[in-house]
Amino acid sequence: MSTQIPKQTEESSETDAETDVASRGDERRTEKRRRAAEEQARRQAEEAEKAAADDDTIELKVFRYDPEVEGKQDPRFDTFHVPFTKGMTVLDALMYSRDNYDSSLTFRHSCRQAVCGSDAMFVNGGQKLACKTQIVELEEPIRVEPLPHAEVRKDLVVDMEHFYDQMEAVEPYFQTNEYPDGELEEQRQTRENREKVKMSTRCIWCGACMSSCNIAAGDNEYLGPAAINKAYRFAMDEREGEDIKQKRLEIIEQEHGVWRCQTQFSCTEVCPKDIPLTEHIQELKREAVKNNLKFW
Amino acid sequence: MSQSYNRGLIEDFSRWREFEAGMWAWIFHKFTGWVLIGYLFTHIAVLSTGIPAAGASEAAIMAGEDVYTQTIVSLESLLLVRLLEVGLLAVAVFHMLNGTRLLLVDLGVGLESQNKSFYASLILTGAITVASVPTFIAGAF
Amino acid sequence: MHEHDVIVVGAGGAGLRAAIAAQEAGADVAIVSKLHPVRSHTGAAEGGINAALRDADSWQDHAYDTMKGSDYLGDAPAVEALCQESPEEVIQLEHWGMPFSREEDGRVSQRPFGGLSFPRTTYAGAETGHQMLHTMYEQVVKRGVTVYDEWHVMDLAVTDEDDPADRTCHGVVAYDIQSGEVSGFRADNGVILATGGMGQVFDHTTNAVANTGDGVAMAYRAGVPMEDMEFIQFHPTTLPSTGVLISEGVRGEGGILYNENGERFMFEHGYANNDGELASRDVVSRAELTEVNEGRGIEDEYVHLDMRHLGEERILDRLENILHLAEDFEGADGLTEPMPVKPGQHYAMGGIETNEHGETVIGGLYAAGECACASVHGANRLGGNALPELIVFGKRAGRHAAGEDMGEAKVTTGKDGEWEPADYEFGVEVGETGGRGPAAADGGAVATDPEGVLGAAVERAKDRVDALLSRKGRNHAEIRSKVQQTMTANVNVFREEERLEETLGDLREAREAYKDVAVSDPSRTFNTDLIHTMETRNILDIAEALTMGALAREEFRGAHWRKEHQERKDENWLKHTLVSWNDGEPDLWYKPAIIEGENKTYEPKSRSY
Amino acid sequence: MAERYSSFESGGRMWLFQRVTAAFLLVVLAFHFFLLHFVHHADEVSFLASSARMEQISYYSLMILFLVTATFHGVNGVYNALVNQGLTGTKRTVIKWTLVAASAVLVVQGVRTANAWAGIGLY
Ligand SMILES: Cc1cc2nc3c(=O)[nH]c(=O)nc-3n(C[C@H](O)[C@H](O)[C@H](O)COP(=O)(O)OP(=O)(O)OC[C@H]3O[C@@H](n4cnc5c(N)ncnc54)[C@H](O)[C@@H]3O)c2cc1C
Ligand code: HEM
Ligand code: SF4
Ligand code: F3S
Ligand code: FES
Repeated sequence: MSTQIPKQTEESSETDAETDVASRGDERRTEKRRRAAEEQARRQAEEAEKAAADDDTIELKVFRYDPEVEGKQDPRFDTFHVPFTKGMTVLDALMYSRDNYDSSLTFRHSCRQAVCGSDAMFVNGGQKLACKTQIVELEEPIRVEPLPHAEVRKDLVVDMEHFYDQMEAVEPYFQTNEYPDGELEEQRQTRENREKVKMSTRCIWCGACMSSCNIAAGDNEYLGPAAINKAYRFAMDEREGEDIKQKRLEIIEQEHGVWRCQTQFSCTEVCPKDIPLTEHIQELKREAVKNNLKFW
Repeated sequence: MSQSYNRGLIEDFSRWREFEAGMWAWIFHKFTGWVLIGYLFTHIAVLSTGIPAAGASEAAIMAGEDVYTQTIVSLESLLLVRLLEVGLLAVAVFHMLNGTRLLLVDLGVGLESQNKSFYASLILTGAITVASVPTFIAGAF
Repeated sequence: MHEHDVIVVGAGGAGLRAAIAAQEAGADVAIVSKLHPVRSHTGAAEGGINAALRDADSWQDHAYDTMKGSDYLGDAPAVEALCQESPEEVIQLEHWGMPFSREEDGRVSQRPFGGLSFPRTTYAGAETGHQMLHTMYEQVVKRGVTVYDEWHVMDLAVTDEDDPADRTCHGVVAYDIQSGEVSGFRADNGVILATGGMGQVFDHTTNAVANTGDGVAMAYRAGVPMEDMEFIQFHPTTLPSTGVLISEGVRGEGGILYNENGERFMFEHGYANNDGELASRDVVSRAELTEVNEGRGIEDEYVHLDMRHLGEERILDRLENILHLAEDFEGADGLTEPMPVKPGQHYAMGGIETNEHGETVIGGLYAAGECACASVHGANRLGGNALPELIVFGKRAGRHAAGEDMGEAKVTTGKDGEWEPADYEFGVEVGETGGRGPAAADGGAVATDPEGVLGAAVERAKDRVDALLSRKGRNHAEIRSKVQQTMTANVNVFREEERLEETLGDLREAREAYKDVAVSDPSRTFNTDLIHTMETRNILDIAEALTMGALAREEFRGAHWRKEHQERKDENWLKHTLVSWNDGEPDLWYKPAIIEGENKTYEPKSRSY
Repeated sequence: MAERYSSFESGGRMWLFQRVTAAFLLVVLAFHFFLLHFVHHADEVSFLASSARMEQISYYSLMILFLVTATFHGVNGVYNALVNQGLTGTKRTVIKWTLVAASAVLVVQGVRTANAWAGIGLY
């Protein structure tokens, strides 16, 4: 079961890059890179001057890195001065910087309303969803970095593959052995039960929790709070039935499963959807122990 | 695939400043746990002097002149050892209190007030430690 | 190159459903999406999914409501398919584990929604779209459908024939955002476009930054007409700085709109003397903008939505999520201050012309979801009707593409049935600037065998990327923002001939400027500058067709308001507007709307509630 | 896809033992501290007093149990901490057995001491 890009694309892109080396386009690109770097320096200087003259601006220090572009191969911080407007979020400030100062500034974003989970990043030392973080609540200068404990692809973009793998490792799909008869019959679920799983279904796969967990940082195979929460979402759904729950408990009990959690609570602290992750993990541990006691 | 940059230590830069209660509790619990197990080994090592002492004469034991009693008494007369003992008490008390907090968390009790219970553990540890100083230091001078 | 039976472009509700359906019908399916599936904008939908599930309700009633809501511009066969199949699709979602809100007896909850004669909006709290998107992605994971995520589809590979109806689509060309590789995806059976909305044509929208209408523009350039593009739904209460939607619930609970002078303008300026704040979406949107245009807006931009008088208790009880939204996205505390709101683009009723099986005029090319126009929403979409559209037409397109026999379609595509040319004279030249490529269809290729067509399309895409990366020129952001501004200023809820013409002029300038566009970030890794530059091209094409339709349609129907034409004109305008990219020149024409359903005809009535 | 094997089957059991021993230690450690620092002062400790206590069978068995649980709890805690930091493979096996050996030494030495006090000949 794989929903990832097959490995061969990686190889073919490598060969592509090689044949590119000799091409004219590449020469032009190198030249352009140099120019881009110069341009960038000039703009930064100009911009700093402008900002000094204007005091209603905020100062943003943004992590920059690009494996391909000269001058960005060694990570650095760039400073942007952005005019402040009421209600401005960190994402707004980043977009402003990109559209007005440096179009190569790269970060993921889409919905701007905390539902797509694209823009978790490290803001002033904490995992935050950029679109949901008001500038006024932050101390200046605002330091924006990519999520810790993940590989950086470029600027604020990190590799999410590992996170996705963990999410998909817990059989994250509904399973049941019996459906109600009748064509348009839904399965019944009590309000209490829906209430029980409600918070766990709110996860937007932003990865903030995983990035904040020290255990996940140390043990790459640890399922991590989000995936365990996903397992919780199904294990606690009464529509699935007992034998499926049995299977779910086995999954979360694996070596790198719930027992890894040391109740650091940082996942719960950073979750932008306020999911009580630690509580869910703890509940699964108890379920697992109870279940095991039956067999021991 | 382009190679990607591993930030190494930079990753954790400025992270500690945003640590919340749960994270500090985890770090302290770890630290105190390790100190305690370390102490357990030394403790048993020191107490083992009781083995040769058991072979000493009745009189020596009655007079408190056996190896065991001598070792303990001489250790206890050092101010440094007394201070270390106070430290040990603090470590043990914190580990116990926070351990209780963790046990409650495991039972799903008070997850909401986990930060408060951590602060409470800290304060109580401080209070108990200070209160026991007279007893621990008594007779050291 | 990659090869599959069916390629689905886009992984929102429509794309995921299509992929599942095609897979179930036995096809080898792959999804290609510029965002990871769970990032799709379907996740933003809050309200619910309309489905006639209960005994007291019937799909016929739902169809009637939908036809009426569409101001009789929906095509009855498509509307009936939607309403008939929505119930089974919703139950299907439930069987896949979607966590719907529940009644005491354990059945799924339904609530009333605007324009519906029965409370048939099935929901999962205030996050129906999120739950639906994730539930379907789970099924995709379960089935092991291949997903190429963060691949931006640039173009379609279609054969080069003069008549679009003779063309065949053999696949797509996509750019790997991670690595910068351009690659062909060959589809042996069909390509399904499910690229979602086009809100980024406007400055202020509830849509995501990724909603740039790529699929619509791609299909358009390949020869599929865009249908009913002038019909855009604007929502009256969105937060000014981000466009985040503040639900109608606030006004439903008694929230009041004020202008700068503290006047309750809905009444005091006579916009809606009976319903006030609760008048329909378009009426309130127009009222707000009139206030702003007449100088009574706050900071010349927005009005205030005040709910403080409802009292803290009631607000916390019923509108808690609104407090969070206003706080997180606007920095406003709804308990102590009024919230700023203004109208924002919300939904595009029009899109890629398809029949009720999702087929376009080009062989092997399908479309479903917000990017498609089947057409079920006509001139105005009812709340809660978009999500069922995703699953019903997603499934239909998926099955058809996988080769299932679904019978003859009743809706025609292209100039197949009855149609008439529009003889509207635009004051400004429209269409492609500069020279044309060798092929008739943009995205087409002179070759006729599938391999050749795809190969040629890949080559062209590679050249384009190379050119954009290596030359020097303007930044696209400037052009994009000009287009968005002119569209929001002139083609929003108010439409006047003069200003529409003016916009066509602005768009012309933007097209000229776009000829010199270049990407300043030279990197091949995650070059979002490049992606946005390509998207801007799509925004241009869509903005133009949309404005043309708005100019030509001289009546007031549904969401389309014209200053000079204040009534619905059924004798002349019970027809769809279509714009075809004819060799780089937009060609405007019409085809009649189908109001005859299976057993009944939906006679136009006045749309009053 | 993350592997889903389980060489750590007893994970749940070890986890549970860690908690159970903790609960036990909580009581006994408090008792221990109280007895040896507050009731009797540490500097007044003598072989005589120690052996007097150890000669009571209940105290003796409590202390042995204390020793065993503390050793298990402490060593298992250290092992878990290392494993959580990503200790794997041969290294892990080596450390595991080293810890087991150390525990054995600790327990044996502790029991011998207790025996010496209690006057049990086995030391
Ligand atoms: C705030 C909000 C609230 C709403 N509430 C409701 C409601 O309550 N009820 C209701 O019925 N409707 C509602 N709607 C409307 C409904 O949500 C949308 O119409 C619907 O979700 C669109 O789904 P989709 O699958 O067509 O597109 P999307 O979910 O937008 O998905 C588009 C997909 O296409 C991909 N894509 C786009 N371009 C490319 C490209 N060039 N290459 C590759 N992939 C591409 C994207 O990555 C994405 O995966 C709401 C809309 C909004 C904005
Ligand atoms: C007095 C009562 C005690 C309580 C309530 C207690 C509680 C706990 C708990 C709950 C844990 C598990 C933490 C986790 O896995 O998340 C733990 C870990 C630990 N304990 Fe204790 N404990 C006590 C005494 C001791 C003693 C006497 C020792 C020393 C021998 C000790 C050494 C350790 C060690 C080394 C760890 C592992 C720390 C780590 O995670 O790195 N504890 N304790
Ligand atoms: S659990 Fe919370 S922090 Fe973790 S991925 Fe989901 S939404 Fe993000
Ligand atoms: S931060 Fe990690 S240790 Fe557990 S409580 Fe959260 S998963
Ligand atoms: S942009 Fe979607 S979550 Fe922030």
